[in-house]
Amino acid sequence: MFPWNYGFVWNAGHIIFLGAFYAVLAVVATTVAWAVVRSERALHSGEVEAIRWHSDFESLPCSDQVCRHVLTGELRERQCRRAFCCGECETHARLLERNPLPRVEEPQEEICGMTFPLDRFYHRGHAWARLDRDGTVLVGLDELGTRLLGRPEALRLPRPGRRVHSNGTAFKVRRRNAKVRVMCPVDGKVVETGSAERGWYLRIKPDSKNVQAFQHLLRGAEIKPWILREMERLQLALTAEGAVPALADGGVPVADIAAAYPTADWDAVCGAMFLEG
Amino acid sequence: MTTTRRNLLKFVGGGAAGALLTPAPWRLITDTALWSENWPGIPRPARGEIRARFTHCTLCPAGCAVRARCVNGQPVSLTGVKPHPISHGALCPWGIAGHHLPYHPARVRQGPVKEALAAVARAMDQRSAGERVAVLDLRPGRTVSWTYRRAMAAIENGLYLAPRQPAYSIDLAAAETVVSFGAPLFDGWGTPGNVFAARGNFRLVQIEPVESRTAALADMWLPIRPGTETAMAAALGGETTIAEAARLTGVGEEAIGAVKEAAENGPAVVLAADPSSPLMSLNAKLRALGRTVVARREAPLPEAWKKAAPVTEMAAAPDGAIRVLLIDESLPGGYVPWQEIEPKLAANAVVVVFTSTTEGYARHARYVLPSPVYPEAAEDIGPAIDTVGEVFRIAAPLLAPVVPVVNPGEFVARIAGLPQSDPLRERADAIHQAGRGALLGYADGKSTPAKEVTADNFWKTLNQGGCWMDDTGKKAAPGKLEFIAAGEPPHDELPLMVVAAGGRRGGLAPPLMSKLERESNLRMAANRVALSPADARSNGIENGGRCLLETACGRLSVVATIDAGVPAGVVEVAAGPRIADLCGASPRARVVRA
Amino acid sequence: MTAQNQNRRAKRYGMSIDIDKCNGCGACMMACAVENNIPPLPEAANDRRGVTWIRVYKVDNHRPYPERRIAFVPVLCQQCGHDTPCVHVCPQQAVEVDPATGIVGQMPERCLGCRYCMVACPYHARYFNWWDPKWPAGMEKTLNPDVAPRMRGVVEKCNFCHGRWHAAQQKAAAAGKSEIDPADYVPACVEACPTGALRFGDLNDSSSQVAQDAERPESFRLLEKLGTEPKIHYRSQRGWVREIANAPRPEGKDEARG
Amino acid sequence: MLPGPKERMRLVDKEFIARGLRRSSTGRFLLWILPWAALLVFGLYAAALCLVKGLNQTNMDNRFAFGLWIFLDLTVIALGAGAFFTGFLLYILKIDELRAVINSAVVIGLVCYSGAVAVLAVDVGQPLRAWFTFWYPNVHSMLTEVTFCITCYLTVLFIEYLPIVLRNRKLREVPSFLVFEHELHKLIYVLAGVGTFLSFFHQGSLGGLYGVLRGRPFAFREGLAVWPSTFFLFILSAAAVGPSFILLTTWLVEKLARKQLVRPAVFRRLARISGLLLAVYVLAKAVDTLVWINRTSPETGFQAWQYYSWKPFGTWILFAEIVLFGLLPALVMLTPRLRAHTGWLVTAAAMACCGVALNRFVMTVQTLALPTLSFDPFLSYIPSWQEVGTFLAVVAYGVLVYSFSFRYFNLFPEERELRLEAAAQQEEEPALAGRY
Repeated sequence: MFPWNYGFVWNAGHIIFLGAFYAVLAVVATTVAWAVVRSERALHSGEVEAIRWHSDFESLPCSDQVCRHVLTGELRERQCRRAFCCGECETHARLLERNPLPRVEEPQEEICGMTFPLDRFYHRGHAWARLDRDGTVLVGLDELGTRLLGRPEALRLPRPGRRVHSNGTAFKVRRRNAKVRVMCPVDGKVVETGSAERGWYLRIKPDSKNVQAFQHLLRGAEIKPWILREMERLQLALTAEGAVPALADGGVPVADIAAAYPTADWDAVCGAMFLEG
Repeated sequence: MTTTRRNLLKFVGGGAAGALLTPAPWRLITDTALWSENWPGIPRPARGEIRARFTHCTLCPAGCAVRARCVNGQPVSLTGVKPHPISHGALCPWGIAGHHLPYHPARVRQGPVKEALAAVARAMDQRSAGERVAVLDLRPGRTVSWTYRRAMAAIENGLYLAPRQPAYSIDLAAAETVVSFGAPLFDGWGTPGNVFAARGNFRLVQIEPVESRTAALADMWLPIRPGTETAMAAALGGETTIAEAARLTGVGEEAIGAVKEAAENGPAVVLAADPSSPLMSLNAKLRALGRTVVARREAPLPEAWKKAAPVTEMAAAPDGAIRVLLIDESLPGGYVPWQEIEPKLAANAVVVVFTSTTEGYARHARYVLPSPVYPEAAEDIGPAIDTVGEVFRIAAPLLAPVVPVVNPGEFVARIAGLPQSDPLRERADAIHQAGRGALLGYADGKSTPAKEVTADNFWKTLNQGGCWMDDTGKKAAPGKLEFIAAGEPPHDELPLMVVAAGGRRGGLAPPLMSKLERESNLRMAANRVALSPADARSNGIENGGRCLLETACGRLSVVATIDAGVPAGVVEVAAGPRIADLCGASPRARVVRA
Repeated sequence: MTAQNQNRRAKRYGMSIDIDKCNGCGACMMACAVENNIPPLPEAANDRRGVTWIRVYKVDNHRPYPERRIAFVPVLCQQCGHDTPCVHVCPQQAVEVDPATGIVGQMPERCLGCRYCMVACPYHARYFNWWDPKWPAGMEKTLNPDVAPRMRGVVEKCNFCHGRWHAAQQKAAAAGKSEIDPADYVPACVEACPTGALRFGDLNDSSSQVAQDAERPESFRLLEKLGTEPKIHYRSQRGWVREIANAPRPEGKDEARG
Repeated sequence: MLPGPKERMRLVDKEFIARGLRRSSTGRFLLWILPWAALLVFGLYAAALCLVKGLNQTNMDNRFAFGLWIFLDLTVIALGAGAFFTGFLLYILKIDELRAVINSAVVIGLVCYSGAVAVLAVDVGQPLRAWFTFWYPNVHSMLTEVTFCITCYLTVLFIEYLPIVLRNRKLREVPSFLVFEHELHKLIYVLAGVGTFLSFFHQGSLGGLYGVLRGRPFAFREGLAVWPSTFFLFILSAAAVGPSFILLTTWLVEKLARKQLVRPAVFRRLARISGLLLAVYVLAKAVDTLVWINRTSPETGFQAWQYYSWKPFGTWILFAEIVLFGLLPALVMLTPRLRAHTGWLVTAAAMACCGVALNRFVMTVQTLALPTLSFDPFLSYIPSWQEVGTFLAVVAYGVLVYSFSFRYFNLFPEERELRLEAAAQQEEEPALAGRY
C-alpha cells in the first residue's frame, strides 16, 4: 500500500493499481470536503433560508412551479426555473416592458367570496406585504391563507430585531396536524409583531424599498387568475388528501376550511398551498 | 479562545489529521499486523538442546531400530536407523508416531494395584487343589516371557499361556519365489525394512480374495474364492489336479500352473496369514525347509532360567481350572479371543490385565492395571518371523512414564516370590558370556565382536541403541513343524466370509492415525467393514452407513464402506480386539442395517 | 529470500514418485504430520476437511472385480513452476515462489483464510484449518521446534519441509559452504518412505536421481496439459496408472482407459 | 391531557414521514418489521457461531472452499449493479426519466453491497486480518481488485445515500443538514462517475476471479490484456440485470404499498435498456462459450462434454443460462408490444435476474463440484443452517433498511405528483363536474 510496506515494488502493476486507488480516494474525499466547505460558508453567510426555499421549490410538483405569466395568460406554458425570483428573470423583465400590468380600478378583488385588497403585494405562499408611509413593510396572511389555517392553534413569530429573508420563514403557524411556515415576502428586520386579530403579523424594516425588492411578488391584475388557480390547486389537494365531502357550496370556501374537512390530511394540504416541500 | 464544542471538535480533527503525518500511526498498524500473525492460544513448541537417541520399536515383533530426535530429552520425531542390517531404516506409520502414545487421550491412566495384589494373593491361598494360576503372555519370546515362565514354575500349578509361536523363521533373502496365502507381506508381516530390502530378489504370488496392499504390489495376484486356500495348496503340492483347483478356487488353470512351476523350481517359500496354518506344510513339499524356512533361534539365556514352566496354548489349558489369570497386554501381539479364554476360567476367577487400552481384555478383566507403553517401557523384542539367526535388542525407554504404571514382569515376579533382579541385565550378561556374535552400535554404526567389549559396555551400548547379532551363516532346518488344522467353519446360514484387512495392530493407535483413517480414506479405521457393492445393495447398506456385523458369537455395530475391490460374499473387517472377539472363532458373518 | 540465495545457482527442487513401489502404508503422511506439527483433527473431520499435506489416494482402474486393480498415488503440493495458480490469486502475497529453490511457500501468518488459492489449485493440495489446532493433553510436548503451528482459519500446504531446508542452510552456512549438502535436506515424507518410492532432489542438477527419473519414458506428471509445470514426477509401468495423469472421465465413460 | 406512549410514538413516527406521502399506520409498519427483525436476529446468531467457533460450523470443505456465501455474494452484487448503472445513465448520460428510481436504486445498491461485504467478513477464516489485503496488496490478484473496488464503492454508496437521508422532513429542519444535503447533491454526478468507474472494475474482477483459474479448466477463459473474457461478461450481465432488478423491486414495492410510484414510461425505459444490454450479453456469452468449448478447454486437456456428463449439471444448464434466461427475456423486453404489458415486463425482468443468478451459480458451485484429478470424485455440497442463516440475516437486513428508507425518505420523487394527477383525473369524473 505504501512504498515502505512489505512486497511493494516500483513496477507498472503497483503504480497503475495503487495510483488508481489513491486517485479515487482523492476524488471522493475532495468531493465531500468541498461540500462541507461550501455548506460551512452557506451557514455563515445566512443563505440557509434561500437554500431551503430552493430545495423546497425543486421538490414542488411541476404544476406548482408554473410561471406567473402563465397565470395571466401571457404565456401558454412555462415552468419557473428561478424559484419565483422574478427580479433576476429577464423573461419577466422583457414581458413587463412589452405589456405592463393593466391598472385596476377597484381597490380590491372579490374572488370566491374572498377579499384581496390591491394596495399590497402578494407572495405566492399567501403572505402579503404592504409598504407603509413610515417606510416599514407590514406582512400579513391573505384571506385564502387565513381561511386555510382558520384559528391557528399556535403561532410563532420572530422576535423584533430578527432578520427575515424573502422566501424565508416569516412566521410559523400550527393548525391541527399542519405545521406551516408562512414565507416572508421581503428581506428586512422585524421591528414589531402583530397578530391574527390585528390583521397583520410582522412589521418589517425592509433592506430596500425600490421596485426590485418587490419584483417577485404578485400585484394588481395578477391576483385574480392566481387565486383562481390557487382554488383549483386547493381543490386538487383536498381531493388528493382524502377530503370528503368535496367542496359542496359551489366552491366558496367557508371561513374555516380546515374544520370543513376533518378527514383531510391538513398538513399535506397546507404544505401544497403554502409551497412547502 | 473559548472552548466551545465546535472548537474542541476542530482541535481533535486537526490533531488526527496532523497525527497522520507522523510515522506513529503507520508504525502502529505495522505492529498490529505483526501481532496478529501470532494469535495467542496456539502451543509454542519447546526449544532446547537437540539430541539423537536410539531405541527399538516395540509396537510389533519386528522391533525396528529407531532414531529419536529429542528436544531436552523429549522425543519429537522418530525415524529408522538407515545402516541397520535388518530394519534398514524403515518404520511403519504406527512406529513413526509411536512417541505420541504416552499422551493418548484413551490411555488407561490408573488402576487398583493394591487391590489387585491383595485379590490375587487371596485367590492363590484359597484356591482348591487343581485350580491354576496362569499368565497369558501375548508377546512370547521376550525376556520378560522367561520371567513369567520362571514365576509359573515357582508357583505350584502355575501355568504359562501364550499364543503359538512359529518354530521357524523365514529367510526371504534366500527365496526366489514367494507364494503367499494372504500373508500381509508388505503390510505388517515381519520386518518392513527387511521385506522391502529383499523385494528385489523374489517373485511374489499373492493368493488372496481381496486385493490387499500386498496383492496390489505382487507380481501376480490370484483372486481366489474365499475359503478355498486349501484346495489351491493341494494343487500346488500336486495332491489334486490343477483343473480341480481351478474349479474350486475360481483361478485360471494357466495361472495356477505358472505358480506351481515357479514354486517347484528355484528356492521358494510359502507363507500363510496365520504362521501356524497347515498351509505352511506345503513348504516341505517344495523342499524349502532348511533353505528358506529355517529354525527359529533365540539369544542365549542364563543357566538359572532353565527351570521354567512350559509354554501351553490356551486350547490345551484345562477347562474351568484357572483361578488367577494375569494377562500381559502391555505390548500388542497375537490376541486370543475371549471366547477361548472364558471357558478355562474357574467360577470366581481373578482376572488381572496389564494394558494401556480399554479396548482389549480390559472389557473382561476385573482388575485393569496401567502398563507402560512404548517408548516408556524397558523391554526386549524377540526375533521377528523373518529374522534369521539370533538377535538381542533392547527398547530403552525414551521418557519416564507419564502416568503411574505397573510393570507386569515385576508384578508377576512379586506374586511368585522371585528374587528381585534385572532380568534384562542378566540376559545381556549371559549373551556376553556366550562370547559369540557382534555388537552393532547405532550412534557410530560400528560393529564390534562381543568378545572385545566388556560386559558393562555391552550393556551400555545395548541401552544406548545397539543390537547384538550372532554371526549369521549357519542355517538349520526347523524342528518338526506342527500345525493346527483350522476347524471346519461352523456351517451356519451366515452368507459372508470374514477377511481381515492387513496392517492394523492391536493396542493403542497413535492419535495421528486419524490422518490415515479419518482425514483420508487410506486405511480402514477400527470397527469398520468393507462390502462389495452387490452385498451392500442386497442388504440396503449405503456407503459410510452404520450397520451390524453379526457372527455366531454375537454382533457389533460397525461402519460400512462400499468397495468395488471386495468380491461378493466377502466382508473385509479392520482387525481389532472387538472384531477379533467377534470373528476369531467363526469366520462367517452377516451385515445388516442398524 | 536473501541476496546470497540470489547469486547462487538457482535450484529447482522436485520429487519423483514410483507408483509401482508405493504400498500405501501412509508412513509419509504420518511423518509429514509429525514433522510439520499438524494436529489430529476432531471426530467431525473427514477426508474432505482433514489436513494432510501429503495425501495418498487409493486409485483403481474402474473395472469390476476381479479385473479391478488398485494403485496408491501420493499427492502433495506439486510445486508448480510456471504461472503457479495459487500465487497470483492470493490477495495479500501470502503465497510466493522462492526463486532460489523453486518451492512454493505459504505464509500462514499472513493468510486471511479467503481460500481463493484452494479454489485455484487443481490438485487440491491446499488445506484449510477448519478447527483450532488442539493436541491431546501433553502431546504438545512432542511438537517440532523448527515449525510453528498454524492457527484456525488459515490455509496451509506442503512446502517441502521448509524447516529442514532452513536447518540445512544454517548447517551449510556454519560450515562456510554456499551450497547445502543434498544429504542434509530431505523432506520428512521421503525420509520416512519404507519402500523407497519417493525420491527428492534438484531437478536442475541433471546428475541427480530425480532429474533422471523425470526423464524416464514411463514418467509423467498430473494434469500436465494445464501448463503449470509441476515438479512432482510420477512413474509407473502400468498403462492404466499412467492414464490417471489425464483429465477425469465420468463414470461409465471408461473406454478411453488402458 | 398528555398523549400515551403509543400515541406519542405514532406522532413522532408521523413527524418523520414526508408531507403528503401516504404510509401505513405505525402499528401495521411494526407488524411488517417484526418478522424480519426476528429473522435478522436469528441470522446474526448463526453468523456469530461461525465467527466464534470457526468455519467448521459451515458445510464447506477443502474441495468446496467457496460455498453458498460466495455464490450469493456474486449474485447480490450483480443485482445491486442497478445502483451504479442507473446513476451512470442519469447523471452521465442524462436520461432524466430515471430520476424517478435513482433513490430507490441507491438504497438497493447500498443494501446489496453492504450485505455482501458483511457476509464476506464472516466467510474469511481470519476476519481481523482482512485489512492485510490493503496493507500487502498483491496487485495481480483479481480478489485484490475486488476488495479495493468494493470497499471504495461502498463508501461512495454511503455518501450517495446521505442526501436521501438528510432530505428527511425532520432532519432537514436542522440547517447544517439541509445545507450539506443541498451542496452534496450538487456534486453527486462526481460520485456517480467514480461509482461507475469502480463498479465497472469490481463487477469485472468478480468475473475475472474465475476466469483466471488456470487450474480449473471449467472456469478458465482466455481474454484481453490482463483480463479474461469473464471479466467483460460479468460487467455486461451486471449492467443488463441491474435495471431489471430495479424494475422488479419497484414493481414489488408498488404491489406491497398498493400505490403507483413511478410512471409506466420509466418501467418501459428500464426494460428497454435492460433488454438491449442483455441481448448484447447473450451474444457475447454465446461466442465466449463456443471459443471455450472448441479451443480453451481442449488445450487444457479437458473435453467440454466431460463437464456436462456429471448429473445434475447436464448441458441443459447451458441452455437455461443462455437461451431460457438470456435470449428470451431480452426479446420480450425488446418487443414494444410485449413491453407494454407490465406482466410481461416483470416476468422478463425476473427471468433475466434468474439468468445471472444461474450464471454465478455455475461459476462458483459447478466449478468446484467438478473434479480436476482423474481419481477424485464429483462432489456435492449442502450448506449448513449456519450458512443459510447468515445469508438470511442479510436478506432481512436488506428488507429492513429498504422498508425504513421507503417509509421515511422520499425514494420515489414522483410519488406525490402521481397522486395529485390521480386526484385530478378523479375530478374529471362527471359526478363532481361543474363545481364553479
